[in-house]
Amino acid sequence: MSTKLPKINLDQVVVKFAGDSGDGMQLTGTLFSEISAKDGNDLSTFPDYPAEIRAPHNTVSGVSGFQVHIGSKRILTSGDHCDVLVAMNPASLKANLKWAKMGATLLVDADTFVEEAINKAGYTQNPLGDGSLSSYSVIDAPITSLTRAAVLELGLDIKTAEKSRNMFALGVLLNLFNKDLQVAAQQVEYKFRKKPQIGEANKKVLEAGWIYVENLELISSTFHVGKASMEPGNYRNITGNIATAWGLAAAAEKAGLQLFLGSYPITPATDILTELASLKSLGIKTFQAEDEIAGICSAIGASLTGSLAATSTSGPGLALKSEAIGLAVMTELPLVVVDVQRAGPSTGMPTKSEQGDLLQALYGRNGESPVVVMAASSPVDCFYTAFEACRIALEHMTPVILLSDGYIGNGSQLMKIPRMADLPAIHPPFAQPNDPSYKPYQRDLDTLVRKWAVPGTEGLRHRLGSLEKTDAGAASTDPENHQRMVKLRAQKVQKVAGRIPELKIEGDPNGDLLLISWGGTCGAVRAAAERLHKKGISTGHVHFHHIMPVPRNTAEVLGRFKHRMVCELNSGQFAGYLRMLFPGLTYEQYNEVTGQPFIVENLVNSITKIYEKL
Amino acid sequence: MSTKLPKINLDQVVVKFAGDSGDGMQLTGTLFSEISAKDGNDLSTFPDYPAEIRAPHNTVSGVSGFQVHIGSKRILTSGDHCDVLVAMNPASLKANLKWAKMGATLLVDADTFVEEAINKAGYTQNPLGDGSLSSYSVIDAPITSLTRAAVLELGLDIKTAEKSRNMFALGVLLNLFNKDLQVAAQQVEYKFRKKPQIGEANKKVLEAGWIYVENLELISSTFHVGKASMEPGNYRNITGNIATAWGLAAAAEKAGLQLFLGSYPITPATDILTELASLKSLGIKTFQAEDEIAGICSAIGASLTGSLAATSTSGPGLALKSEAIGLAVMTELPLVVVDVQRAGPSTGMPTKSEQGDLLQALYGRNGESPVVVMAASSPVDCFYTAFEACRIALEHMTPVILLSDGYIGNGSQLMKIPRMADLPAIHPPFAQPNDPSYKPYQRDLDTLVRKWAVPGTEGLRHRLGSLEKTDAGAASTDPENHQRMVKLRAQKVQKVAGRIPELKIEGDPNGDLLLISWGGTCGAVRAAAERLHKKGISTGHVHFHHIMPVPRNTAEVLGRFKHRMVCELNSGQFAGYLRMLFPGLTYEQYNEVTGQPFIVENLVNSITKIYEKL
Amino acid sequence: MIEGRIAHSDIPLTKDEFVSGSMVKWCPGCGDYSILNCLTQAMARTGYRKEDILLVSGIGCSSRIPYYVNTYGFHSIHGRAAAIASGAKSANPDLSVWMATGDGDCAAIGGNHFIHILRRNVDVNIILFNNHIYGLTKGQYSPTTPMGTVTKTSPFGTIEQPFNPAELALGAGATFFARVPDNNPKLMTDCMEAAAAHDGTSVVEVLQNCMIFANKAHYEITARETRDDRQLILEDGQPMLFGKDKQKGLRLNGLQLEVVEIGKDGVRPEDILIHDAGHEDPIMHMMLSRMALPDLPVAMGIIRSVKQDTYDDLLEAQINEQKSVSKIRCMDDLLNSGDVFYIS
Amino acid sequence: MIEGRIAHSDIPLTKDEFVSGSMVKWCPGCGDYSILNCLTQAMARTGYRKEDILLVSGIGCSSRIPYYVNTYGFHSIHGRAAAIASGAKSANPDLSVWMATGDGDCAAIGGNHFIHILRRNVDVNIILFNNHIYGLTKGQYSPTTPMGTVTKTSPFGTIEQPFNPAELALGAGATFFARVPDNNPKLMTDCMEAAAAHDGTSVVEVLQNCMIFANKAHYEITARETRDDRQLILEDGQPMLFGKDKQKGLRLNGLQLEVVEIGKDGVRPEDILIHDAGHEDPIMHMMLSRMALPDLPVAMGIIRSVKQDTYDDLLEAQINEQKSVSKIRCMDDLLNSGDVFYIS
Ligand SMILES: Cc1ncc(C[n+]2csc(CCOP(=O)(O)OP(=O)(O)O)c2C)c(N)n1
Ligand SMILES: Cc1ncc(C[n+]2csc(CCOP(=O)(O)OP(=O)(O)O)c2C)c(N)n1
Ligand code: SF4
Ligand code: SF4
Ligand SMILES: [Mg+2]
Ligand SMILES: [Mg+2]
Repeated sequence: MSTKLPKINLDQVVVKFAGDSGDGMQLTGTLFSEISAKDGNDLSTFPDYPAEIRAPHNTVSGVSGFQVHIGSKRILTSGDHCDVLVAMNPASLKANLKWAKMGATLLVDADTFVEEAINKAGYTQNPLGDGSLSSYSVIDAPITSLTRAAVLELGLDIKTAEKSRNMFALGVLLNLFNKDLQVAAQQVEYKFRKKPQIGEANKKVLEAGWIYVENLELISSTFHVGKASMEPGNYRNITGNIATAWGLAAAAEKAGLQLFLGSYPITPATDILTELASLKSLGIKTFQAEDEIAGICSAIGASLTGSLAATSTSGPGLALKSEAIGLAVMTELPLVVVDVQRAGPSTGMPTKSEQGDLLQALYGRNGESPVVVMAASSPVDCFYTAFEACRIALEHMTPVILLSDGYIGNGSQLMKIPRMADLPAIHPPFAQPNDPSYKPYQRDLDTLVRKWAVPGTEGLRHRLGSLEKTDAGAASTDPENHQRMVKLRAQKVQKVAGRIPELKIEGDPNGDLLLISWGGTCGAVRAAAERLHKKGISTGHVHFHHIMPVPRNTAEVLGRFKHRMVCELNSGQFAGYLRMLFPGLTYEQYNEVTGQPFIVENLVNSITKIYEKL
Repeated sequence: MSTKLPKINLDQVVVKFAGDSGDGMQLTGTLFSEISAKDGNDLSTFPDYPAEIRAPHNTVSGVSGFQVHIGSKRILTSGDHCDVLVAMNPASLKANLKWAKMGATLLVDADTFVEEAINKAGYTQNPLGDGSLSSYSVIDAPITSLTRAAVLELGLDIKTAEKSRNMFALGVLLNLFNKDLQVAAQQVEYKFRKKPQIGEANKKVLEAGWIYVENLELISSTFHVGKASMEPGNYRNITGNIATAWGLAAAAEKAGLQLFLGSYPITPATDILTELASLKSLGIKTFQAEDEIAGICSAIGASLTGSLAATSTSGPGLALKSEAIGLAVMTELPLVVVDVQRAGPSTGMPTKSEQGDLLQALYGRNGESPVVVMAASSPVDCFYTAFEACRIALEHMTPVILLSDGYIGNGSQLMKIPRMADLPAIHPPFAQPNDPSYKPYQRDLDTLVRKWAVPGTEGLRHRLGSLEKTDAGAASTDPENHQRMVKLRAQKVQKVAGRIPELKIEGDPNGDLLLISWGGTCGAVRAAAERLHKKGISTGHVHFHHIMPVPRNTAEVLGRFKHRMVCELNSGQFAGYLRMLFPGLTYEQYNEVTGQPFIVENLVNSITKIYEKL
Repeated sequence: MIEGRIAHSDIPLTKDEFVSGSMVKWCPGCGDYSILNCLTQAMARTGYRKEDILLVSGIGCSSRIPYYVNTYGFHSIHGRAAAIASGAKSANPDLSVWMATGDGDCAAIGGNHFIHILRRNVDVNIILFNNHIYGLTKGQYSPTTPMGTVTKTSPFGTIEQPFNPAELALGAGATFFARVPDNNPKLMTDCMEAAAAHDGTSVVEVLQNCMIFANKAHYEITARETRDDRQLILEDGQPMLFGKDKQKGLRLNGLQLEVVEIGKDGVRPEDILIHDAGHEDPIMHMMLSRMALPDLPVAMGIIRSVKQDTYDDLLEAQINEQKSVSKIRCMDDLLNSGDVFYIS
Repeated sequence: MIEGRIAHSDIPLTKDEFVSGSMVKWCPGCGDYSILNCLTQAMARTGYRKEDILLVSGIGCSSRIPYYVNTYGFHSIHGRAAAIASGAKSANPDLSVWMATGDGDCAAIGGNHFIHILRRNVDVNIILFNNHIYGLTKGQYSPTTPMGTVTKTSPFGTIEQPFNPAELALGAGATFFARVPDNNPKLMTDCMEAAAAHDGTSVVEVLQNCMIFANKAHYEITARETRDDRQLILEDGQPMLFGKDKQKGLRLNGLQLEVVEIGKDGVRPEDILIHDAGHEDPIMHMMLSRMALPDLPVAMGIIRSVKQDTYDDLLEAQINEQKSVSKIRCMDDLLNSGDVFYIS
């Protein structure tokens, strides 16, 4: 159909969908991603929505956004500025135009640019008419009326009809990007399989949008993003939170244990609980506790009694769990604590992302209270990091704090579907029934790990507790015993370094500048490193999945470069931590605390500036 | 009376009283301290008792101890090893002999060395008879029988009679140290003023102990500890916890505010609550909350509504308060959080002391959540540090975490009684009623402090909250606003550095070795520095009262020395913190995590060893 | 509370003056709007100066209400409003302290503070927005969600018995409890006004509709067409009658409440139980709290309102007593009290 | 609970086998000794293998009990035992899970977990050591300390109404509640045994004496000389009689319980109320819970014991149901479910 328009080939494109909270932008974005994925693009997504459920209609604060970055090359981030902006009302345009590239294509619903909405958005005049958009390529489609027209024959009420406006926008975009309408229609049908009538309407509107492009004289060309060269295999689009949930579930299956999640809902971590609550057929138990403390305590109870136990939360919840994490440290029980970080302090900005909980994870407990700390680097990596966190918790009998964040938790990526058989085995150190020499705190000489004697095991009755203990498990205030136990707990955690992978430098292996990142900023910092390198600064990039302990070769890797620059979405927590661990070196910092992910372009420019002054 | 025996002059003496939990050792030690104080000695005390209320009779785990260090010179610590050990039963001897100096005087109750008790204490034979105490000077008095005899005429039942055995020991010691019996008798009378009959019995036994020495041929000499040269004035003996309570109360009076303490009992912090609960006549309100979270939240409510608000706890409680401290950070309300540290992690060893909560105090919250952190250095210093914490909290509109510990909280010292008129004034930044330009987060340009508009103030109605806010107090997710606010909150805390005193080096002002301490170890580290200096290592000592922010001249002071040695009762938290703040320097560490205070001798020996290898 | 402790406004205030003018950010059709309306009305009726009112809330859709009310406000952290309000009122009894909370905020994470404020009887007026769901976090079940309900976190139905907030409150020693539907503004405002007048902790539970995540959760009770037969609106000292023509009423049968119809089976008006909200023994209030469809109508209005000393008053009294009897009147007194000695 | 879910010992067990032999560290004369005695006895009577019993506690003097009991034990952190026990039992229903807690541990810091475990009805047996004081921290008042009591933190008397644990529990939906004095080991052991047999959360409140900090707190009720007249020992299905010769009994007067004497004023044995612990409606149980001296005797024994599905059973059932209906049976199924596409 669309053959009459010339096709422009692009290796990557960023599309942002923006509308009122009720406009269905999250669904539209998700569909666009999925259809692109099926078309062979690599991708990364970033939903960005307000804290209110239905923030006030037509206001800037009520705008909900969903950004998709697709490409025929490997996609590292959800993209900086967008090539195409869909704005379903004036407020969406107002809020997002600053994110559109010069010359970007803007698709707007012209029907919504009425005086009231224009004023509410904070415009003094209609931006569609005042020439202010002249440097963009604007498609001002009367989306609302065309949507109504498209479903007229179905006899829906106006409200229901208008709910499918988003499909019109999707239809336009799919045509613009030369995507297959058939695949799209199936996808829509699938999404609405439980409400076939609504599904029908949505399909009709989708087609109307598609056709609109066909007839449009405004558009001079369409775009084509080629297939990314990806390892062949089965793929799916997955968000970080779902991946985390599945990683936990996969570890339980591998370890032959029941998964137990004790949790209390909190944005942006709730999806982990929601997902696992739906997986009862895998024997997974979720316990929606009365608060975060009960969330972790129920998990400790489950761990005590032989489950793979986890608890999921965000920053304020991690604060509440601090005391109980200490209990798991003292009793040396396996436990995974997932913190999907959000912008703080305090309640802060719940729907915005940040890396502000690092030091809390490391030190937010009374006394000398070491735990393993890890961080996931991308939506897909959440699966593998969660799996690994469980493996370490179980095999090393220790609480593990797994840091994710709102950006990767809600964002999505294509995941090559792993086979369970290919994942590593997990062997918890269970004690043997009736072992006459069993002592609760006797340790493996090598790993310093104690044995797990689950209640029900014959002949191993014992008592654990939060008081300092001797090897035999008796409460003790003996000074030497305490000193020894403090050391052993710390060493046990340090010993984990022996089994984790070494750091791998990407880019220049010993150049002038080493960019250092941890957690969800991996993609952006890697992209920045690549661009800096292209700009002529010999740059390497190293990313920390493991924060406590750090990989064995850390000192060596850090020492190879002339300068080290730690890039974080906080005020410099990891940089400070590295100074504590490896005090011999100097560290530059690049920090943003805006609640937004890094913009690669800003990273490159800012780092260049700092670098030039070194 | 005791003139017939020769007097040996000593400039300092350490006495340890040890007995069963029910033997009244805490009282005996306190009385001995008070009588010595009245006699002009400087002193420092250290109660060391088991976690159980009445731990099992005659067992080592049930021994309760109280150590007193008195001197004619300035007393910096409660002493290392003791010159005189009082052991009321075999278990006390067993548990404490290791703390007695070679040649020390041992006073034991011979009546208690019966087979059952000897075995229960873990001895295989009677230590009084097997020659194992030959290098000590043993006074094996039949204390129990002599006590009974002394009160025979009063017609008390045996149990009550025996309860005053401790007074016999006290009488012996007072004579040994040439203290005035009259003063002692008055002091005893005062303590038992509400139970005159018991008081009478105690006085009689006290005298019996005193007389026992007169008739004793075993003793060849008595000791005399001269008057310490102290600034003349009124003095009292005070524990750190009472001093903390009074410091808070004094600040409230100075600021013209009501003091409100929201708290939940926890060892070793409870005394602060207990003391303030008794001071209702000063208009002080205490709220014994249902838990630590309610403790701090009630205080935040009180702060919001115009009180000087505080909350007191120990490590596990501080963990529970983390989330709410973040609320005080975000709303920028004045609040003092007292953490009387104890040995962790988790419940740990509740009656033992440690400095393990430093990093928790600094970083134990979600997001970028800066607060002022201070630490008291001695029982008396608790008064001044608590006062100063309040002054900073009120004048800088910020939560302040004040770290104390079980050692200084329960320990006592002589305090020269201050005059309220001599304490600095406190001026909270109250907003003016009906100020038309009032905005909740508008700041003083210099200090970055916002104004305090207490509900009830006319014309300043506004809403505070835990969400990120604009200057005007509106919730906002604007990226630039968030970045600005994160910075401002951090800078506001840093600005406190402008008003706190500079670091003062004791000893060598720029020698080879700088000993660094913070918190309750000040005395021990100072004493160690003095001894090291005498041993020929040019040593300075610097003590941090202020931890966040650190004093302005910190970098300069640290840089003056060739080597820096951070001495802490934890695994190196402050050392790590200094590496973060001043990465250009190297730091040696000396750490103990035993639940016990530093032994000056160990400090000196260990530091010497480390130093020699540098 | 000592009469006149909280200052009254010189001029009568209107509801509109209590509206802050901030943009209201609830979903269209949310039951919270009606609560905001009634609350500002009730505050106006108290006659207190706007400056002397403090509205504390936790976190949740409901807890956003302080932004919309033109008094002092504090939007705190999740679950802790009762502890903060307890501190605020105890510290500063010259304020009229109100608290807004959701069913999650109050009965899940805030459950402990809720039962303890009731036990202590601190003079705080609690408005409990009970929508049977976690709204702000997008639809997980709460401790008041009925057994079996499908929500985001209970895809196969919940397996937990819900709390009945009234029962829980009475079990904790509540001195004032009222229940109102969100679509009866007159009753809601009256109850809020009574809550403000009550000395001690008062709870007004509003059956609030969350359009988005638990739409019609209370529909069976609150639907306009049937509500006359399904709600019993309590009036102190009046017989407990309901139904369109107030022909149905409650009678005690042993320890069981039963519905009777006046004129039927010989039932006379004087057989109907009289509501006594001020009765100290809470047993009847407990029975009223527990009434549930289909056998019994749901009790609305003030279920219990009994006099009992408040924590804040007792605290002040103890302080005044100590001030009058103690010799320690200032810090210098304290510092120099007890065992002091002169060293020269 | 599914019959036979928890394994029984092949040989009969004795109380002594349940004593761990660790040195007991309570004060001489503490009421806790008697509780330890009865608990080990009751555990022996359940017939469960020692290995299959887990005793979880919080922090407090009372919470030290796991060290002294020869089963699996967990001495956790202050106030959280109920949450830990909930997790333990839900995760592993093959265990017999017990919990020991003090009045501070349970009703102060642990209050929220306490009401929530009751609401959910997780099959855990709770022994509540109620000594009206914080023992381990040396004598501060607790949420059950009577109004006006002088303690370390209330030097002028407390100004807080205490909780009545039974009322609080019933308000939260408790399915089993018993109350016993610490000096009636037979009754205590029987109640503990019944608690273990009960499916769901059971609470046995022991009026325990703290010799040191609240000596004789329950003396008025428990003193041997007067206890016959001051305690009503409930027996299911039996008339509620008390007094030395069981001549006194309870009668209902309207909604009020009153004491009558058989033979006096024409009172006949059949006028006395019959105790029905299994009655679903908790109103009479609430009335019994509230009985207090001097007008009424204090109710002892099992006040309430009603059948209701347990959380742990419902959870297992939901899992079994899903296992039988869902197509997702392992992780490979899940990973390959839904929207999967092949990229070549
Ligand atoms: C410590 C903490 N835990 C969890 C959350 C997430 N959270 C915010 S509101 C809420 C529940 C809201 O439900 P409810 O109190 O019923 O209020 P509603 O939104 O329904 O009015 C939750 C779980 C949080 N903000 N803080
Ligand atoms: C988080 C925390 N807060 C406070 C404490 C201190 N604490 C230990 S036990 C206890 C109360 C004990 O009272 P109760 O539960 O009645 O037990 P009892 O000792 O009377 O048996 C308190 C406040 C603690 N260990 N942990
Ligand atoms: S989500 Fe529900 S409770 Fe929240 S504002 Fe919307 S309708 Fe109201
Ligand atoms: S303090 Fe009281 S409760 Fe604790 S062991 Fe002693 S007597 Fe028992
Ligand atoms: Mg709700
Ligand atoms: Mg107790």
